[in-house]
Amino acid sequence: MSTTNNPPAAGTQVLLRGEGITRRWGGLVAVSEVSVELVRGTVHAVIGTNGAGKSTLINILSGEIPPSAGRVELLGQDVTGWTQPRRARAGLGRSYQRNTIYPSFTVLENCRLAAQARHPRPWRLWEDAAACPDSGPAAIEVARRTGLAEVADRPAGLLSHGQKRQLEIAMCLATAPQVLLLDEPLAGMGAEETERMLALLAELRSDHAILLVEHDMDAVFRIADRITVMVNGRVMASGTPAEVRANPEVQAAYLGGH
Amino acid sequence: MDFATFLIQCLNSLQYGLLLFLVASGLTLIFGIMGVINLAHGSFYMVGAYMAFALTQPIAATFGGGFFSVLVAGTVLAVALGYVLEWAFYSYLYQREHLQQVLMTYGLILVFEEVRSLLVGDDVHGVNPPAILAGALPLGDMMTYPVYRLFISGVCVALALGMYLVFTRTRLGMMIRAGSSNREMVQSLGIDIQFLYRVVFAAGVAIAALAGMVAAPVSSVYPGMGNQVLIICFVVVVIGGIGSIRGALLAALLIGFVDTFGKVLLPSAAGVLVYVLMALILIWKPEGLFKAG
Amino acid sequence: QGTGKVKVGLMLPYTGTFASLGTAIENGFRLYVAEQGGKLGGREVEFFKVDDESDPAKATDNANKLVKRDGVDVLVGTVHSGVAMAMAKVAKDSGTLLIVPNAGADAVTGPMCAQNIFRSSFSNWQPGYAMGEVMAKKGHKNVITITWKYAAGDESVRGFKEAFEKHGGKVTKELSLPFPNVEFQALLTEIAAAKPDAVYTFFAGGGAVKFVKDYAAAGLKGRIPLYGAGFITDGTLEAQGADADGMLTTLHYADSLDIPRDKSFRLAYAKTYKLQPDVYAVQGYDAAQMLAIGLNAVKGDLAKKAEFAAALEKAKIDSPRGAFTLSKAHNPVQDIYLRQVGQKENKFIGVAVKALADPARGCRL
Amino acid sequence: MRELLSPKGLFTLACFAGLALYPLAAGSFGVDLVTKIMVYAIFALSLELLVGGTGLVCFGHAAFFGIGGYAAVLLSPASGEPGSLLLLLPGAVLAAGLYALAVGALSLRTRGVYFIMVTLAFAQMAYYVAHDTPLGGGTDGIYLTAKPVLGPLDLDKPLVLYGFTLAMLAAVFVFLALVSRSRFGRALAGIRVNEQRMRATGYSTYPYKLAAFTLSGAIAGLAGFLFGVKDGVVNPELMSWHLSGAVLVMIILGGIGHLRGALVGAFAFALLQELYRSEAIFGAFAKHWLLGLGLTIIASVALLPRGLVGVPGQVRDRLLGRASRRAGAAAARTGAGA
Amino acid sequence: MANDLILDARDIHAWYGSSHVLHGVSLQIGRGETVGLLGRNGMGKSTLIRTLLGHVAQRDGHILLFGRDMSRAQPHEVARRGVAYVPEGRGVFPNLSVKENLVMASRPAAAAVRGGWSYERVMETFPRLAERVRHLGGQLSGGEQQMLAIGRALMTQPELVILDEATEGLAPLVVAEIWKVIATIRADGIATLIVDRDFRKVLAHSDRAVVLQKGQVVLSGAAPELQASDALAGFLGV
Ligand SMILES: Nc1ncnc2c1ncn2[C@@H]1O[C@H](COP(=O)(O)OP(=O)(O)OP(=O)(O)O)[C@@H](O)[C@H]1O
Ligand SMILES: Nc1ncnc2c1ncn2[C@@H]1O[C@H](COP(=O)(O)OP(=O)(O)OP(=O)(O)O)[C@@H](O)[C@H]1O
Ligand SMILES: [Mg+2]
Ligand SMILES: [Mg+2]
Repeated sequence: MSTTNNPPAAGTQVLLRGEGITRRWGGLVAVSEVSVELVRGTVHAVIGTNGAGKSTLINILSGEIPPSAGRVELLGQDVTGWTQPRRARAGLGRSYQRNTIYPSFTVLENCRLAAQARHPRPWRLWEDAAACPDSGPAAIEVARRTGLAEVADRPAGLLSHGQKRQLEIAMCLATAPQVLLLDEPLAGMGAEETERMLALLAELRSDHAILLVEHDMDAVFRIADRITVMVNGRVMASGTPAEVRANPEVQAAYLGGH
Repeated sequence: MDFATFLIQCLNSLQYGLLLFLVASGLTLIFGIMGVINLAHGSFYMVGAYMAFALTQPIAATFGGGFFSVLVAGTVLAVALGYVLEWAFYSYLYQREHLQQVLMTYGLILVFEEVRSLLVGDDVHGVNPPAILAGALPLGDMMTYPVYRLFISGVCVALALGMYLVFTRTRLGMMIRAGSSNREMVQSLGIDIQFLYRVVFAAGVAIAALAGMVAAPVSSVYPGMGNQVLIICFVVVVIGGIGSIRGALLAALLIGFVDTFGKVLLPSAAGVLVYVLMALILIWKPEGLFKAG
Repeated sequence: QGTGKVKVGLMLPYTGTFASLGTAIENGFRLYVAEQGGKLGGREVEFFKVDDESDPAKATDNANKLVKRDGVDVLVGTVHSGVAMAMAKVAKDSGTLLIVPNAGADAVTGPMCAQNIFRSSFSNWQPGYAMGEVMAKKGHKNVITITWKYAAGDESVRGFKEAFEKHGGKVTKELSLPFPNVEFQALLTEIAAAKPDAVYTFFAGGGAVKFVKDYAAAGLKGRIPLYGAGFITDGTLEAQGADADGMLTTLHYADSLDIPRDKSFRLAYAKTYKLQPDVYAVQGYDAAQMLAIGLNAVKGDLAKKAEFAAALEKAKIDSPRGAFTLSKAHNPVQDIYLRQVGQKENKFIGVAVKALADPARGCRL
Repeated sequence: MRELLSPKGLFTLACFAGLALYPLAAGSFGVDLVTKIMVYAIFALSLELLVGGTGLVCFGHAAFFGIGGYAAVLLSPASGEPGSLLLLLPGAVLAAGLYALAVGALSLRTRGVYFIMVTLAFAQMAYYVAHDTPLGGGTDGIYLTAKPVLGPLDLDKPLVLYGFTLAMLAAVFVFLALVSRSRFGRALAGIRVNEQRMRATGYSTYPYKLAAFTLSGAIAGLAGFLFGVKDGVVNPELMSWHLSGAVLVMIILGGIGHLRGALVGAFAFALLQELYRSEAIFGAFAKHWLLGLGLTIIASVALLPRGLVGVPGQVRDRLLGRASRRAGAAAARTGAGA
Repeated sequence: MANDLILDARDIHAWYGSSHVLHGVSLQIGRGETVGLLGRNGMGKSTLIRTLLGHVAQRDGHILLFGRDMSRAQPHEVARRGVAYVPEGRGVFPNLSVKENLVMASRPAAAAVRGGWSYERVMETFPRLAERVRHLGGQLSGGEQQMLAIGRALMTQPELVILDEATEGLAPLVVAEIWKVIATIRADGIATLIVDRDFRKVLAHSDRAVVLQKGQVVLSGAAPELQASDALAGFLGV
């Protein structure tokens, strides 16, 4: 099944690096000393038990919450002290495990607004946002790519759960990021949509670095180039899909014979 | 200020703070749990105070009871009032935006004020404390401290404790807190949320009215008294953290101290001190002292 | 012009804390008009009313409503000083006659004074000043004042201090709290700790009730004598109960004045409204009287402003409070009475200052 | 341009045309009244930018209004000469905007109800400064001896003031309409709906909100300036929470989320007050006019969940609902039960 | 057979505002029976469930629960008849602790009649929750929340459990565990209605299945038959 796995090319370009990332909630250590490297052209899957700290890791990498310890490097720069919006503008896109969309806007406007973040120019008060030459076409493009073209004019709040998940990814893409942090993008998607999403990820892989948190093991083993397994905030194993699958510890703690 | 005066001022602060807490606790209950920004809460306080005035005569005449019978009768009436109001006005507000609630409860303030004017007139009235609590304790050579004020403090503390226990220890308390976060799910667990809310609301009204009745002997009874207390109670709720009884208590005491000592030490800035305090606290802790939950 | 009805615009509080005061003023005014057979200066009177809500922010608008929409000849109002100031401004700008039947703001007959602005009540300075003399004569040496931190309170205390310190007394501490805050306990503690010879106070309405009750409850009554400008015990005695007994206050009216004019007024008022009159009713009554005097002098022609003013400046107004005249700034020059509370009445016990005139500082008339 | 010809656009155009023609038909009181309502409308529009546009409910907007008013008086020459409009108006707007900038910078750290209350707190501070210090003349307020002029534009003349206010109202309306469809406005709308997502896509939301807050405060200052000039008197009540509450009620009554709503709400609120206070209609009961106003507000909440501007839509839904047979019937039946 | 039906819903219509989502769906669930509900995204599965539970106000049709007409019933009345719900998105109470989430759901009266799922048993079934009893619902990871939602549903001692995407976002081990719990529930004789994207698992665990397409039932039958049918793949887009 892992036919699409590309061996990391020589001279790999690390776009995002997290080193020794730790996060405590009171007494609980949600993420402990985790280091990850995201390389352009690869999909790096992070899997692990529920509550292992995967979402927390994404939150720290994207700047949503500060780490208790550790540092984050984006495109070769230390961004540990940067705010989330600044990291986003520098090329970091993320999706959420829980839908965070603009329910009252149309699907297209959801995408357009995300795309607008690239070229905000807020002082141009006299220009009509709907006619924005940058964000408009970009929005139509991502809606098409994620299979939302048909419902583009519907208010996002009226979409079904699965469609909302698709929109979540679409908005993430609309900002034209170089690094994608996807938190369970396939959750809630039907079989057809899952296929489409995997195809999209495969397409995006070539010029992006992707971190994929996912519980759908079929999908993960199909698409991932590297897999990191987290349990209770720690990295239990990290390696190629084959290595991870063969790891007895991982089998016992997470995969359960998958 | 010598030490004895300082101690007495502390007592004053404490008592004022507790009274504020009594009014604010009903507000925080309705506010934090039902998500209703109830501007009319001050009106319930006023209703309570006017009941303490208006019920004294008829109760004494028919039952021969004194102040305490008035308290009981007033509380019963307030519960009924709250129940009916929830049914008539508030029950369809929950699904609405918060701002709609602001508008509705603003309308209610006007209605309450005018109905009061039509029924009881616009005069100022006094209410006497019950005879057994009418005395005063000597403090120092010049000061005495009214027993009734101690009684108020006692009522406040008892109520605070009661509410805290109901909230944290009982299933009812859990249901109430659950309802604040996810109505649909509470219903799916077989709980009649409409009834539950009606009861909570009635309790909130009763607490406000009780506060009005208990406060009547020291505050007297006058038009517009509800609005005066409303804003300061909002300050209490917000400083304390919405929905947190514990926070409301602490915030009310804090305001009691700031207000009392502010008046004495910094009279020209006394009016603004409470608001400065609120602004500072919220800038320091943007969600109030205690986050609810 | 001078033949049709004379349009009187009543701008008074009908809602809120001062609602009952507004009603009393209107009652007094209407009583006098009724006694004259519904006519003043030979012209029938037509009333226009606006509720000023005691809200200064809406005051200009409300006054304009009467002046511009209803085209009234005379503005009568109001209770709240801030509102009265805005009315004075409108009156000054539009030249409409204004009679203030309560608000005591010194400025109305001070810097704001004008030919067409009159007051039938008092200036905040007057009762305060009178009480200053009374307390100094009683031999009090150091006194604490307490009031709300707002214009009326400040002015009253200033009047008191002026007279009291002129006669050798000393105001050792000026306590105040924000208007309309009624949490007095902390300040009472301060008073108890400072042990002054006496306390001078200015409060009104609900605050007055509460202050007197708190003063007694704190055990200060009977130990440190409490004096005040008369408003503290006017319209509030029923609510204050025994706690106000024996209190001395100064005002231009009292409940048991031995004046025939007052007796007939009180009888008529009680008969008409089934209510006992108070100082506000008197002020409303006198406002009507003043209008009548002026109208008579100009034979109903209100265009003759100078003559109207001149007539009033010369007149002796036969008020239930006792006859008074008007100062150049159009504020009553009146006896200020010393009153004592007893049996729920403000009993007259003497004249504090005879024919006291407001200094009208800043008036250029 | 196409927007102007939509029903909504036509409605707005008709409103402004009506306002422009109104003085021809009205007496001096009517002109005065409508001038005041237009000032309130500007004030309401400024708040609509925050509440409807950005989702920031400000409960202390009267502070900026009041500062605008006080600035009009305090910046006027002490000599009693009329001040220059060219100096006073920008001065008032700037003063209000600066205070808004300071207040916004601090209060935007909080959210939701906490934001509501912090803005209230800052407004109360301004209130007490005017109320308790000699700077603002204390409770009784201060006076504008001569109204500002600009060449032939003498705001002392009611009709000139009316025209000037109308022009300002139109300018503010057009400006805010442009803002709401601009990228800035869309970003504010995004912040209103989901700020977390805005941040994740790369918007630094704080500067956006601060800009909206400052802009809104400055426009409120403009309204306050006009109010101060119109009355010639300012007092602390201009900054009281009652006024902050009243302007909030106006925009909710009109319908949040539409500029028209603020306009309609201001007119509806002021005219309802006039209606219930009218002795000609209600006789002695006019004394209790607040009762009528209160009941009307309650009824409007119950019957008009989308505010006054939502009425046409509601009527349309009702008609459509009836047309789609079973749907309508079922909706009505369960609607009543649920 | 008819009196053995727990749920008998016929000709259900539902609307969100003016959009008509369900077009005459009928669904029967017998005592102790496990029924799978399948369909692609947005076909109306969740809407059907919410309609049956009384959460969709604009509805039409006949709903019989234990032979009693519940067409117009309030959600809490439906729940009190013994229907428990695990909603999509979990719906745990974020401001209540794990223990409180469970305790508040327990209904002593129902427990006396039906019993079976005590607090202790829930804790045994989900040891992960047992470690976190004092944490607030909102602080749990997604999977922990899902377990809590199921545990909470069981605490009401239901006769019918409705699981909407109960395995969404769960680790494979946990998913396997949830399916085990579903099997346990089934073995307990509790009827279940299951929605899940893994249709093979659904079919494996249910007696019968129903496929929805655009708000209509397009296919239904015994689970093994459906598994073999070709039409199913078309309707599910696989
Ligand atoms: N705000 C918070 N406060 C306290 N604890 C938290 C908070 N957010 C997360 N946690 C805890 O941190 C741990 C890691 O949570 P996280 O959401 O990162 O898990 P996850 O790996 O994404 O799990 P899942 O796969 O179920 O989504 C969990 O045990 C969770 O309870
Ligand atoms: N609250 C709502 N308001 C309006 N339309 C809605 C609402 N919820 C869902 N819909 C619409 O109703 C249809 C059915 O939605 P539903 O959630 O029932 O689908 P579903 O089968 O559960 O899909 P999924 O597998 O994605 O959860 C969808 O087209 C959706 O857009
Ligand atoms: Mg997660
Ligand atoms: Mg669904």
